[in-house]
Amino acid sequence: MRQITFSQATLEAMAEEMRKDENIFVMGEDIARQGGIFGQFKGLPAEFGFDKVMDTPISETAIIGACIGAALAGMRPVADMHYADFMGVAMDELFNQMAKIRYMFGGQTTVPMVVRAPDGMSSCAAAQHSQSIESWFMNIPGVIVVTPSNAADAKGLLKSALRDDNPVIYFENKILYKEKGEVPEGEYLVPIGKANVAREGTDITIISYSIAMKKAFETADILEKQGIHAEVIDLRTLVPYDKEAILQSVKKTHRLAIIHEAVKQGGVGSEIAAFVAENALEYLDAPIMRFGAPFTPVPFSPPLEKAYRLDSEKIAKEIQAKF
Amino acid sequence: MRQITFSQATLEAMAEEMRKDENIFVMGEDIARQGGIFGQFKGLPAEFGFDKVMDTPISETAIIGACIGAALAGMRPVADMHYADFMGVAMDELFNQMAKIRYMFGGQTTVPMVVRAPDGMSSCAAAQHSQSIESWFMNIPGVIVVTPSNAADAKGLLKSALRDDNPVIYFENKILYKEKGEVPEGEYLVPIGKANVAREGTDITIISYSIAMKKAFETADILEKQGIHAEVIDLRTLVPYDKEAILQSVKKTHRLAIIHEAVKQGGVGSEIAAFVAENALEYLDAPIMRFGAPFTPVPFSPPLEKAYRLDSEKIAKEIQAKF
Amino acid sequence: MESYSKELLKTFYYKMVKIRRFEETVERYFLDGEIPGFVHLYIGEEAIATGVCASLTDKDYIASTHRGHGHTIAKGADLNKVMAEIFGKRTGFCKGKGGSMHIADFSVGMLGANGVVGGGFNLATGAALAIKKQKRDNVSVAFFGDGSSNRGTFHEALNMASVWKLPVIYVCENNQWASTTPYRTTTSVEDISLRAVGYSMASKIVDGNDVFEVYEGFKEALEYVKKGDGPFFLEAKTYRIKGHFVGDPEMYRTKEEVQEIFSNTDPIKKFTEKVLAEKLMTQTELDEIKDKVEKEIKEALDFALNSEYPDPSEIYEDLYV
Amino acid sequence: MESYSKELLKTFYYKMVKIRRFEETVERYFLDGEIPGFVHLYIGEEAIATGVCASLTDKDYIASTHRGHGHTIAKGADLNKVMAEIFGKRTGFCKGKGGSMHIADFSVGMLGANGVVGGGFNLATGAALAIKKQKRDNVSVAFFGDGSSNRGTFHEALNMASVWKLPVIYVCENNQWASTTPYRTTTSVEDISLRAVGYSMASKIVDGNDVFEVYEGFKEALEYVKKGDGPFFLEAKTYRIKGHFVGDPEMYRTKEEVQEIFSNTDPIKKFTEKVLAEKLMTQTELDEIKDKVEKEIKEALDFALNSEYPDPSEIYEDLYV
Ligand SMILES: Cc1ncc(C[n+]2csc(CCOP(=O)(O)OP(=O)(O)O)c2C)c(N)n1
Ligand SMILES: Cc1ncc(C[n+]2csc(CCOP(=O)(O)OP(=O)(O)O)c2C)c(N)n1
Ligand SMILES: [Mg+2]
Ligand SMILES: [Mg+2]
Repeated sequence: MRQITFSQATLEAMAEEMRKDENIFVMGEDIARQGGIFGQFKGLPAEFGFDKVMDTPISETAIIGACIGAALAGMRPVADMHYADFMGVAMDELFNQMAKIRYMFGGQTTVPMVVRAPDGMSSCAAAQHSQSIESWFMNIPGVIVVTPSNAADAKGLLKSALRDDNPVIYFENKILYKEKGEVPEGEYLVPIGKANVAREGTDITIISYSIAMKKAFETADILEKQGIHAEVIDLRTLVPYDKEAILQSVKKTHRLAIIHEAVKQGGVGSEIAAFVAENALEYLDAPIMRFGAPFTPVPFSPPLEKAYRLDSEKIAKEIQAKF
Repeated sequence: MRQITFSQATLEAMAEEMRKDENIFVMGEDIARQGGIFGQFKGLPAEFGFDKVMDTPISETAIIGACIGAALAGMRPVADMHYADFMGVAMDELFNQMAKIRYMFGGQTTVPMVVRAPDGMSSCAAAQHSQSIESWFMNIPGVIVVTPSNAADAKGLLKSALRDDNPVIYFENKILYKEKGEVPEGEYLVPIGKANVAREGTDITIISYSIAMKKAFETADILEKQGIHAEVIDLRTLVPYDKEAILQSVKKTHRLAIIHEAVKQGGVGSEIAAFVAENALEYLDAPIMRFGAPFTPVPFSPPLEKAYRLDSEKIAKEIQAKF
Repeated sequence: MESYSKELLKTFYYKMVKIRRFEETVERYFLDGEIPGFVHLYIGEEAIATGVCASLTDKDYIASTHRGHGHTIAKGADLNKVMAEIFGKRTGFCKGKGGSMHIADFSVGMLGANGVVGGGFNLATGAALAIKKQKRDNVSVAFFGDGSSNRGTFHEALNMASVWKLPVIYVCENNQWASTTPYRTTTSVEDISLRAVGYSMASKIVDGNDVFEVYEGFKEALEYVKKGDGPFFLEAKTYRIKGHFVGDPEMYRTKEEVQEIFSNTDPIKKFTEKVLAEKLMTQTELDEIKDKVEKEIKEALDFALNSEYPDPSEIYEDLYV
Repeated sequence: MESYSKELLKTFYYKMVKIRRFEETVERYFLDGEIPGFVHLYIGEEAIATGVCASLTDKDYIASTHRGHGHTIAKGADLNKVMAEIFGKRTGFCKGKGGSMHIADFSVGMLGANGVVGGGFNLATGAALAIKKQKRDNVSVAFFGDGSSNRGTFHEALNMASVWKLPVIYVCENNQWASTTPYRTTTSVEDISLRAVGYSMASKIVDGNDVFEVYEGFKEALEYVKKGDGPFFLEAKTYRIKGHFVGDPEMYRTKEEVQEIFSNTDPIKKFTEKVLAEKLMTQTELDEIKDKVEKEIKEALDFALNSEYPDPSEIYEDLYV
């Protein structure tokens, strides 16, 4: 199959869906003239015009708020957040309006919109341009949260998101944009809410998503050499997360590790670990292990940033120590 | 000892600290003329003047942002958030500025301020005036988070917060305001970061904080009648949380339940459960149990709101079923 | 004045009295403990929603505030379902999930009250963006209070609407108070509409207690906006007669002060005096309308009182599609 | 012109050249891959920070932006530590934790660059509130870009400062661009300072490429603010000569266009021509300053290059007190 980048995969998903549904449009800062700061919108205005691909003022509350209003009035807006770090600016719109409108109005309406949020560490972008804040949204009923880890999922999940009648937050990792992968042409949907058993194994379940899937695979490779066969699960969707897939795997492997780039404390790993400790504790042969960032903001300087990152050697070593 | 309300206890803490430290002042909506929507600032302007107790515009970003700026310039500001639900409006200020300033500037400065956030369900205040969002802040390095559950702690933790050189978020539950309790006069500090073993027991550890401590006690009472002696721990501080106290108790009781009013998924219980599953799994004789709100916004109508609340009978029953 | 059709005059009176009587009823039942939560009354401000909505159709949108009953009724929402929602009944617009602060009727373009002050600016702006994209001949209206004009959302919405020339009208209900705070102590400008200058936006000030002035002002706004020249800012000066919410002890002002003001600003009194003096309507016509309203209110109340509460299991419905 | 002391003239030139040469150096080392992260250069806008900071002391505060090197240097921060920070070294102001976007020197009242556009408005306002409470005779300054004036924080800060009559000066660096977007396509007003009207705030527009005009304008602002009459809005018109960040492909404009504009706006050229023509300074004096700057830059560079990176264990330091 042809290989395209994660970024191209998102472009393909957008273009295909926009051709089919004239209600879709996208707005954000520097996405039209420039094509998005990571090139993820490049060429879109050429096909769809500046009316469907709109450069906005630096006004995140208006970007999200107006997308909600447009969704209520029949459109399917897509908002680009520039950096996930800026979601805090529009947090009220995201959690008090977007997430709650359908419920608090008793199901009278839907809010079909997609919030695209480039996240994660890139290269020394420091504390305010490197964050992964997906776990907050696990605690906010009313939104769907997806976190593609590769080009194919980037396309399939974005297409599903664009067709979903619920508000969807689409966290796209900045480093992944440039990663190539096999991506099916045309109609290719990855269902929301289903995890992907990315590698089968018998000895431990490693759960991850987004960029950290790389670390999950690396860790599995290292463990494999030591005779430990890890099953690697890509959550793909965080809200709702695939409880069945997790339980099934843990009941098979009797061990669990969760890996994500976000801060470990209060991260997605906490919810997954808690869920398993609640529902499959008796199957566990070893402590659950969480791997995530230290409890500090992301530091700037290269050696600090490097030390802040997940290290699969270290992860594998810690896992192995529990065998 | 004399009994005063939680609300009076916070007032006492404020007044005592303001008398000692002229750098403390407080700002928020309707706190001066009205004394705070829950009366929690009543009488403060009479003693300290409208210069120290300031009514602000409806501008949450300016309230938090200006408090940060004032803190950088040598003051010790206190911000009242009106309702914790409105923290989303100032989320960028809270997590990208307040929480990060000290770290990203390499420790050059401190941001000594207190954010007071009345939270929780009151009586049919519906989706945007009933929330408990403390768990988000467990994932945000750089803030201290305290959650008093009674009048004495309300005073002692607020005094500690007002003296702390770190930014502190002080979640004060709306229903607790009116609850009376014994509160020491004068100098009374509850240390930040230390949990309180509120009731000793041997058979299960019940961890809670804030308003849900009531449910924890109720649950313990019910269990007691069935011969189950529960140890009840009040976390008091969520960031940093008292890991030692938790481990010590779980190692003794071999069972763990966590109860909070906030949404269960992605709540504080997730972090606590995960922490124990990581560090004391081998001590556990039963699955960890989390009790929290269902995964929906808070509904308005009385029977819905009632069903949404924690129910100690049900909690006790579920716990007992695992014995 | 002769240019007003009898029908329109009747509508003005009907809507204003309907809102007034609705609010008085809500107040009573709230004080009796039969309505849960908070309620913020629109009493004294009826001329604004009435004068504005008289020119709107169901295809036009409004975004409302925490003080949303008047907007909802003026926009044409079914009174029974409004009342039932406020009582928390399953037959209400939101099936009891929303209540007073989250009343909405999407079928008539009423996009919802909002518990977050200043939450509606951007929603209305976005609805106007949709209208423009759909090339429809409609408009979107954001009702907002003086206090909310200090929120950042005000600024971001108005700038965006102006830049994109959106068909949205921002209607400021300057009732002089933001909760317990006189607006000028926290708002840095006397006429909030002056802020329109910063967005190159057209604006106008009207007497918000005079339904005719509101109606004319809004029609001007509507014509302007429909030309495609961009948004419009209409400031309606009024006064908050009741406490901020039902139960507000109102320590910050005296009853006398308020009554004195109300005697000069009551929009219904103003209207009645005018139409009678100028012989545009007869007392009988007014009374007939009043009776009709009385019946509707009674019916709505019966409907609400006799409706069932939602079943606890309904908590889990209506979250995701 | 004669009213300018030789010392002040020298300061103007010294600061502007120092910033220019600093930025050129940073650009070179960034392109060489020796500076990590992002850098946003202040080239072409030197007259603003220089003209403003000339009237400030270490007890006055400034809040800066993502484009903060110029402000930091103008405020008097030690060049070595600025450079070291941008290189990510332990000897930098933030011990390598911040970098270009988070450069700060609290010892001279520089409250930090900010990676969040519009993040500084409220911080500067709060610092002014502190000054007022402490009854000090100081001021606070918020530097901000044209693009950031569309953030809600702009609105909330300016309203609050006006209501409380705070000693804060909002200095708009209108460089015509917000990243890839010409400001007028997303900003609904030609002169951003017009927005001051909405806050009953005094304002003034100056040529931001003329250090004398900036200096005079800011002095006027300072005097106004120190009287206690409230905040001031100073708009300095300038032009962003370089790409938004180093490495920006600048697809949205031509090099020629920019060069043409720069030949008329370069604040250093403007200054030099003026002082030489009016014989306020000699070429020798200018050259001496240039040499001094060259030495300082070299020293700062040596300092940065020879400094150590922080140790990985330092991640855990400086979070909590
Ligand atoms: C973001 C936010 N901040 C504060 C509040 C609390 N609050 C509710 S109504 C109100 C006053 C609103 O004043 P105004 O906008 O003038 O509307 P009015 O009540 O006068 O109609 C306040 C402060 C809120 N609901 N949302
Ligand atoms: C809240 C927020 N939104 C978006 C960005 C991304 N961003 C960084 S600089 C910039 C343009 C800023 O323009 P302006 O305020 O005019 O300052 P200039 O770069 O021209 O100095 C943008 C959009 C950001 N850093 N923060
Ligand atoms: Mg008002
Ligand atoms: Mg600019």
